[in-house]
Order: sequence, then C-alpha cells, then structure tokens
Amino acid sequence: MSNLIKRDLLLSFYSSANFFFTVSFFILILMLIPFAFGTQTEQLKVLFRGVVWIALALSIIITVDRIYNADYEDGNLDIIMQKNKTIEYLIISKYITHWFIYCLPLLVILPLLSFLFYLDYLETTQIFINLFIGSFGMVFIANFVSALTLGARRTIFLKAIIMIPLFVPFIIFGSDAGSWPILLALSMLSFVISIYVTAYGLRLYGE
Amino acid sequence: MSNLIKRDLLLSFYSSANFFFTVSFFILILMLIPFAFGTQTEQLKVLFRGVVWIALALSIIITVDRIYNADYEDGNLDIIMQKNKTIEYLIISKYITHWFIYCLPLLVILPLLSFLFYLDYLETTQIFINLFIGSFGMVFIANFVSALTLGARRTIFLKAIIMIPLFVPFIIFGSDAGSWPILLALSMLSFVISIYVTAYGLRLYGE
Amino acid sequence: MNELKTENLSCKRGENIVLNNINFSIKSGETLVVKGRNGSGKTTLLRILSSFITSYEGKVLFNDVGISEDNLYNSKFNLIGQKNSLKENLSIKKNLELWDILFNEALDHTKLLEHNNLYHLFNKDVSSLSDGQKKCISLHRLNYNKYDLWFLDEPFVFLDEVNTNLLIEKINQFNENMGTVILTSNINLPKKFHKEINI
Amino acid sequence: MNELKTENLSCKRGENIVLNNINFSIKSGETLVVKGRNGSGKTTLLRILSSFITSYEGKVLFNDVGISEDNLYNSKFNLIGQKNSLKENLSIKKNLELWDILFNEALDHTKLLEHNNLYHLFNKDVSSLSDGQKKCISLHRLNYNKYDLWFLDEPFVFLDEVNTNLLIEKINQFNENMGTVILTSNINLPKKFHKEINI
Amino acid sequence: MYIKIKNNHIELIKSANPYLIFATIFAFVIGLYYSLFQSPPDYIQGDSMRIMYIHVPSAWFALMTYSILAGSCVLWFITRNPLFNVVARSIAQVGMIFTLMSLITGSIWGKPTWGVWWVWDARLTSMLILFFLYIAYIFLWQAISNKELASKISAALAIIGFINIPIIKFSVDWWNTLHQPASISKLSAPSIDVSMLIPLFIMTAACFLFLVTVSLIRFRLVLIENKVLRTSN
Amino acid sequence: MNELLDMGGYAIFVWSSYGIFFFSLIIFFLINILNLRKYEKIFNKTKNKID
Ligand code: HEM
Ligand SMILES: Nc1ncnc2c1ncn2[C@@H]1O[C@H](COP(=O)(O)OP(=O)(O)OP(=O)(O)O)[C@@H](O)[C@H]1O
Ligand SMILES: Nc1ncnc2c1ncn2[C@@H]1O[C@H](COP(=O)(O)OP(=O)(O)OP(=O)(O)O)[C@@H](O)[C@H]1O
Ligand SMILES: [Mg+2]
Ligand SMILES: [Mg+2]
Repeated sequence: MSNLIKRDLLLSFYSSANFFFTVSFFILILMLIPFAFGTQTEQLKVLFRGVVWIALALSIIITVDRIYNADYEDGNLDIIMQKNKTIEYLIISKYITHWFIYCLPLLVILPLLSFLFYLDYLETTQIFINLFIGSFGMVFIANFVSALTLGARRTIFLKAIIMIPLFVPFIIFGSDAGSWPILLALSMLSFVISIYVTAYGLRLYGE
Repeated sequence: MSNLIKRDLLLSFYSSANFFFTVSFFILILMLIPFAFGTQTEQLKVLFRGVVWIALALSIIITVDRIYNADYEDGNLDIIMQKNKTIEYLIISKYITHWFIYCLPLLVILPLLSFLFYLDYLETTQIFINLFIGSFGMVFIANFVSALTLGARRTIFLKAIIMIPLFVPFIIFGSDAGSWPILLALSMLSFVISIYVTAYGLRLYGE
Repeated sequence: MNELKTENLSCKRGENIVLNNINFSIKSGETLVVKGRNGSGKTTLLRILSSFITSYEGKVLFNDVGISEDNLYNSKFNLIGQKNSLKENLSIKKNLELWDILFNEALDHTKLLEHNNLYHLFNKDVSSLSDGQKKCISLHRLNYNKYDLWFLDEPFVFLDEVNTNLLIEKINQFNENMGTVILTSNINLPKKFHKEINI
Repeated sequence: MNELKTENLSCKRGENIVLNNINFSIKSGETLVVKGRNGSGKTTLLRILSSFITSYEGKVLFNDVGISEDNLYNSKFNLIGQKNSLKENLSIKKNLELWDILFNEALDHTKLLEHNNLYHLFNKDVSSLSDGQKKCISLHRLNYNKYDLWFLDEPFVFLDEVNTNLLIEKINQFNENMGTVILTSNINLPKKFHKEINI
Repeated sequence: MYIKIKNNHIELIKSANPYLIFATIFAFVIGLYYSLFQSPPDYIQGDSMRIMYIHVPSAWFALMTYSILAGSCVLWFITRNPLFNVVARSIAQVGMIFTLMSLITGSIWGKPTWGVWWVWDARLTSMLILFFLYIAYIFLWQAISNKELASKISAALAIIGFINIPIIKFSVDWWNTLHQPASISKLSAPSIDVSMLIPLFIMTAACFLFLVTVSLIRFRLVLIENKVLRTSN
Repeated sequence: MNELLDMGGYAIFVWSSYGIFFFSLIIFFLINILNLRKYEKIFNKTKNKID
C-alpha cells in the first residue's frame, strides 16, 4: 500500500503534475472571477466561496482520467492489481494520492487566496474546514466514476456529467459556512459506496 | 477538407461527445450557480454573464486533448496529415469541428438558459454575440496550444496554465456587453497567430 | 513504370546517426525487404520515404524527382506503421466508416473481412479483439486502392501462419499489378521477395 | 517442485467460447509453448492463469490447489503481456524507478541494460525508442526475482535475432533454476522447448 | 550575425563572476543604507513607501526581462543562432523571480496604503499573468523531453505571450469596471523628491547587477546542461 | 535605533517585504550556483569516461 502511494506520487511528480502546477492552476481559475464578474469587494467575497468549490470540482473532473485510466491503458494496472491483492488497500492508496495531488494544493494556498479576496480569518477557517472535508467526498466519488468508466468510450464529458450531479450536494452544503457536519456525513457515505463500487469496477475490467 | 470535418464530427458523435452530452454539460455547469451562490434574482443575472464564459473556457480546456492528441497517439494523425497536404486546410477543419462540437451547443441553449436566469431579450442577444465571436478566438488558442504540447508530458494542467492567461482578454471583454468589436479583433489576431503556430507544431511533431 | 530510389541517404535522430549512406532503388512490381537490428532505423527509413521526416541528408527520388518537390507524391503511397490507427473504443464497423471518409473511398468491407474470416467481429469493439485480429484490421487499409507504393512496417508481427500467407499473397498480387512494396521485417519470412537490404 | 495444471478448462468471452477443454500440466523447469490461430484464446489463457479472468469453467491447479484459493499465488508469477507497462513520456530511467517501487525490489539496471546493449538509452524517453527496444525494456521486468512462474505473451515479437537468442537463453536459465515458463507464440521459434500445445 | 559561443567567452564570463557578485553585494549594501536610513519618509505614506525601492526595480526588470526573452526568441527564429536560445533560457527564471518579488512586495505595500492586500485592477492582474507566462515558458520546456523540440516550442509560446502584455496593459483604459487607486499616480508624479530618487536609482542598479550576475551564471548552467543532456542521451 | 526599527509604525510591512525580497534573491542565487556545480561535476565525470 505504501509502495503504491510512493509510486503514484513519484509518477505524478515526474509527469509534471507537481504541486507547483496544481497551485498555479487553482490561482488561475480563481483569478478569472474578477475578470468575469467585476471587482466589487462584497461580491468578490460571495463569489470566492462558490468558486473555490467549482475550482475543486474542476480539478477533480479534469484529472479523473489519471486515477485508473492511464495505468489501465499502458498495462500498469495489471501489475498494481497483482501486487495489491487486497483491492481495498489499493483503492484507499489511490484516494490518498489523488487527494494529495489534486486537492491538497488548493487547501495550502487557500489562506493566501482568501487574503486576495478580502475574506477574514474566521471566514477562511470555515471555508477551509468545509473544503477539507468535502474534498475527500469528491475524491471518493471521482474514484468510483473512474473505475466504472474504465472501458467506456474515452469521454471526459460523460464522466463530468456523471460526476457533477453527485458533486452538487457537496457544493450546496460546502458554500454554506456552518454545515460541515453534513459534509462529513456526505463524505462518509460516499466513502462506503465508493470503496465497494470501485472494487467492483476494477474487478470487472481486470478480466 | 470537408472530408476531415465530416470524419471528426462522426468520430465525436460516435465517441459520445455528441450534442446531447455537451448541452447537458453546459446546463450542469450553469446550474451550479444558484447552488453555489444563492438565488437572488439580481445577482443571478450578473453571475450568469460571467459563468457562461467560465463554462465555455472549461469546455475548451477539458477537451483540448481531443483536438490532436488522440489522433496523434493512435496514428490517425499520420493519415490525416498525409491526406491533407495543405496543412492550413487541415487546421481550419479542426477549428470548425472543435467549435462545432464544444462551443455551438452552448450558443444553442443560451436563449433557454438566459430565460431561466431572468435575462431579457436584449441582454441575451448581447451575450450571444459576444460568446459567438469570442468562442472562435478561444478555439484558435486551444488549437495551437494542443499542437504545441503534442509531445509534452500528457498533462492537462500545463495546458490549462498556458491557455488561461491567453483566455483572459476574451473573458474581460466578453463579460462587458458592448465590446464585441474588440473581441472580433482579438479573435482575428488569434486566428492569424494560431494558424502559423499550429502548423509549426504539427510539422515538428510529424517527424 | 515507377522507380523509387535513395542516394546516400543519411539521417540523425537526436544526436545519433541512425541511417548512414543508404542506397537502393526499386521499380514497379518489386518488393524490397529491409532488415536490420532493433533500433537500426528501419522505421525511420519508412517515415522518410513517406515524407514525415524531412530533415535528412542525401536524396530520395521518385521517378527521378525529389519527393519533397513532387506535390502529388503524398497521394501515391500507403504507409502502415505500428500504430494501428484504430479507435479502441469503437466497433470495427465504425472505425472502417471513419477510414472510408479519410481515404475518400467506400470499400465493400463485408466481403473483404470475410476473406480474412473477421466478418463475425464486425460490430465488436476494437478493444475486445486479440492482437492478431487488430493487426489484420490495421492491414485492412491496404484494400484502399489507387496507391503505387506500399510501405509496411513489420506487417507480419502478431499474424498467425494463415494470415501471414494471405498477406504474402496480397503483396504478390499487388506486385503483379505493378505496385511497389517496401517492408521491414525482423523474422525470416516464409517467402523470398525480390530484393533485400540490410541496414 | 511446483506443478501448474488445468483440468477441462473452458472459457467464454462475450458470447463466444474461446477455450474449450484445455488440459495440460507443467512442472518446474519446463517450458510450455502455446500455439494457435489468431483469436484462438492464447492471451485469454494466460490471463486466466494469472487470475485476472475468474469466470471460467474447469480447474486451474497450482500444486493441486485451485489458484483462486491460494492466497500467495499472486506473488508467484510474472506476467508480461502486450501492453508494455511503460509511460511513454518518461525516460527509461524513471520508468524503471517506478517499477522498482511497484515490484518492491531495487535492481541494478545499469548492468542489466548493458547486457542488452540498451544502457546508452537510459535517459531517453520511451516514446523515442524503436519498437524492438521498447519490447526489450518491457521484457526487462523478467529480471525481478522471486518468481516461480513466467507467463509470456508473444515475447519474441519485434525482437531481432540477437535479442531473440538472448531471451531464449534467459528462459533456459530460468528453467535450469527450476522456473516454469508458459509462452505463446505465432512464429516458429528457433529452438524447441519442452512442451507444446495447440489451441 | 552568427556569433558562436567559444570556450574563451565562457572563461571570460567565469572570471568576471566574482567581480559581479562583489559589485552586486556592494550595490545592494549601499542601496539598503540609502533606502532604509538615508532617505526621509514620505509625507503621505510615511515609512511604508520605503518598499518602493525594492518594488519598483523588481517591476521594471520583470517587464524588461520578458521583453528580452521574447526578443531573443524572435532573433533565434530569424537567425537560427543557438546563442539566442541560450540567452532566453538563462534569463527567464530571473525574470520570474523579479515578477514574483514585485507581486509580493506590491501586495505587502498595498495593505498599509490601500487597506487591502490586493485589488483586481489591470496593472496588478497583468503582472500576475506575466508570472504565469514565465511559468508556462519554463515548464513547457521541461515537459518536453526532446530538448531541441522543447526549445522551439517554448520559444514560440514566449513570443505569443508577449502580445498579452500590451493588451492587458492597455485594458486599463477599456476596462471600466475598475479604476486605478489614486495612491499610485500620486507617487509617480514628477514631484518625487531627489532624496527618494537616489535610493531608487541605486537599488535599480543593484537589481540590474543581480540580473546580469545570475543570468551569466545561468548562461553557463544552460550551456553545460545542454552538453550533459546531449552526452547522456 | 528603536525608532528606526519601528519604521513609523510600518515595521512589519517594511521589514517583511525587504526580508522576503533578499531572502528570495539569495536562495535563488544559491540554487543556481549549486546547480551549476552539480552539472559541472556530472559533466567532468562523463568527460573522464569518454577520455
Ligand atoms: C501586488 C501589487 C502590485 C503590483 C503587481 C504592482 C506592479 C507594478 C508594476 C508592473 C510596475 C511597473 C509599471 C511600469 O513600469 O509601467 C509598478 C510600478 C510602481 N508601483 Fe506597483 N504594483 C503593486 C502594488 C503597488 C502599491 C501598493 C504601490 C503603492 C501604493 C505601488 C506603487 C508603484 C509605484 C510608485 C511604481 C513606479 C511608478 C510607475 O511606474 O507608475 N505598487 N508596480
Ligand atoms: N522520435 C525519436 N526521437 C529520437 N530518437 C528516435 C526517435 N525515434 C526513434 N529514435 C531512435 O532512432 C533509432 C532508430 O529507430 P527506428 O524506430 O527507426 O528503429 P527500427 O529499425 O525500426 O527498430 P525496430 O526493429 O526495433 O523496430 C533508435 O535508436 C531510436 O532510439
Ligand atoms: N475483453 C474481451 N471481450 C470480449 N471478447 C474478447 C475480449 N478479449 C478477447 N476477446 C475475444 O476472445 C478471443 C480470444 O482472444 P485472445 O486475445 O485470447 O486471442 P489470442 O489467441 O491471444 O490471439 P492472438 O494470436 O491474435 O494474440 C478473440 O476472438 C477475441 O475477439
Ligand atoms: Mg521499427
Ligand atoms: Mg494474444
């Protein structure tokens, strides 16, 4: 399990999906807000709360292909599945690395960004907590969608259309400051579902 | 040239990047607005103007891999380049199909959507015109970024980081109602640049 | 009567010289087998001949005209490389439809596939084919007409005996119709062709 | 002394029966060559033996225990299929690093690659290798130790004569160390191995 | 036109290195002394305007370096002289650092003067975009393993990126949703005192020396990197 | 002296910006110097191999 995590982190580092890139990506996406909506301070604040979620969702949507697809196509998934016979460990490692590479950077620069968008300390903390909890749930969802669509026609749109509705509850409760307990419940629910469904999907495509 | 357009349209239709999917994608993205930002009518209007642009940018960012990469990897690009010796025609066909598949659907459902977001007839028309002109420019940009990064490590993040700054002018002027002449100028400029740079990139990678 | 000829052809890839002074000439109706060790530049040679690689030294002449000068040269050859140009997630039928459009020629696939005993897979996705079957489908591109030259990069790989013989037969037929074939091969072929060079 | 054995093995893929009553048994130190037409199920057989495909009829026994019951079976075989498990856009060096982590074993790649005359490509991207060179690197996975069984799906494809002989030598050596090999092949091999079945 | 980089050129650069380093340090020490101790505080902004002495040179060199970068990429395409490619690659990262510094010092300065760390106005945002253009140039080069190809591709991108700068800078006029805060124009008025110009001038010179020193070090680095990549491949 | 450190109440801004500025420049300079050393070493090694 720790081997797989190490390997995935190294791989993403080598394929220049490194920390620096993801951070830049998030900054750029959030930078679009003032361009698209103007720059009234009060409005920026409101928008920021929403757009961090959209940025997170986007980062997960565009990287959903990386979770299993790349390894499936070049044959590495065979090796991975052979070496990790307890498929649940395999999946959990994938959760961890995917979260680490594509969600953590957002959390790391969140304080800086919320500065730029005039949020105060308390607000930032609330957003941070929500994002932290919610991002895990979204990663769980992305994982099982990725596993289920392994053999489907390679279409990120299809995956987006499957995922976005599943992300909606996270976005609704996520942009509401106090509702982290609900997010926690949602994340836990998606964990339970995801681990079964992902295992099912991987076994199917192993054939 | 018309052969290539026909083939690309058919291919995208077969790989379920069809009209229905792209339309759903846009609806879903725009549907996130009220969830993420609340539902005050006045605010929704402002948000809508901005979010259509973000949705368009997203659609182009997540599909940038499809323009040349998929064909490059499976060898079809060789055939395409052999059959279309005038590389400029090839590129223009790609512009057309990419616009057709990933931008047109947004324009088609725009009237319906703006209705849902309480925009009036005039406002809708303005947004429509801006989107129509600007989307071409963004497609031109996406094309040359795709051609330039054909051999780069398959990372959508890098492409996003290259593209978003280039999209910024479009988004700035696009969300401003009356500035379609500027958009037109921008689009034309990017056309000229794009056709050279794309041809340059394709020739380099043909080797 | 066509003639394809190289004169002192040399080519670098990166820093390494992979082709060094290659000279051959081949006429209509002949087949040239290019042999050589792994990494000796066989594939590179074919990609030069099909004008994808343009940075080489020496000359490549088709009917005594440099191939980069001949505007029509591109419509005269058919290159089958290792990438099979198939969309894995589409059925054979759809893939062939796409090819038909690209090659601008509507073939009677039903009959042709039956000949290779592949017709029963017509509606199957390419991803569910065996390697040999994929290769057969990839070689199916040779049925498109109107070409003077075939460039085949290790066409026999993955094929079983029956399919190998079918392909050899097809090459012979093409030769009889005055077509020119250049193929690379690592294995010893069951049949001797007209010419052979070692690079 | 290990023994791998199938009893009345049958398997369907989609609607078609691809394996029908396959029976063989193979002991430590032996090599089995599986032959058959394209699409006859050779690859399928190897994927059943390596327990990726689990929906088959009949029995697959390793030391008289069904492979799905044996928890340790997964650590006993090394499967080299057609997908080369290489990341095209990374250098050989980085690819091998990634493998080292996955296989949990740090090999001395320098020496091993020099043996195949590939060391000078160490820092090159996989995408810039020739097909044969890629295949060699893919087969490099056989250097990871501790396996009792090798399952090789058409390992000689793309290899030139020298590399083919190197591989045969390696297989012989593995056999001498009491390893068991099952390989599929479409072409006639230059050497006769212990057993052969036709499916 | 074709300038070939010879060994004795590199030797020259090498031997100049310690002097350059010394000069840079010296200039910075003098500049620091003037900017922190020897100049009076501004009568509106007080001591916070001392940030100007590092902010403004960084901003200038951020822009200047990108112009040189794009310029030498153009020259490279025209003359095919690899020297320009090496120059572009050795200067890019220094430019990126200056851009980052100008962003950071600017926004630290913004807090006391504007009351916020950041405003979304054209100049600031154009600077942020410039930063990403640098990043795109540097990382695109790294992401393509065939380095000959990588140089061509990223040079093309650098040239295209240059267009973005004037577009976004002129957008100050077009982009009506925002206006530039007055505090900037007040400072940049010609009324600026000589006692402020001296430290600004020295710091600018020091930053320029830094740019040259590090660029020359990177020049050697890039050359040797090329050689190593060539032999190891 | 205290007055000077205080910067008329702007101490934190002035000192932090100067601090970050010089810290970054020095780090950047060192990275490049060290990289140059590293590559020079590698280069000399490969050259010796060839010789
Ligand atoms: C993150 C925030 C900031 C950024 C990115 C930024 C960027 C720039 C840039 C690019 C320039 C050079 C303009 C040119 O040469 O045309 C510049 C100059 C200048 N900036 Fe800033 N700046 C920022 C914050 C500030 C603040 C807060 C102040 C003071 C209140 C300020 C005062 C100045 C002054 C006085 C100049 C030089 C005069 C001029 O060229 O107009 N800047 N800044
Ligand atoms: N895109 C590329 N960039 C750099 N070098 C390359 C590239 N493609 C191939 N090479 C190198 O050129 C040499 C020749 O490659 P080529 O594919 O032509 O060999 P080949 O004769 O077809 O070998 P094989 O029998 O293995 O197919 C190899 O050493 C390879 O590493
Ligand atoms: N994933 C799959 N789904 C459905 N059918 C499949 C799948 N994979 C293979 N098949 C079918 O099973 C049959 C056997 O395939 P297999 O790959 O085992 O053949 P093979 O003996 O390895 O052939 P080759 O010599 O061409 O490699 C083929 O007819 C193929 O179409
Ligand atoms: Mg080859
Ligand atoms: Mg097979």
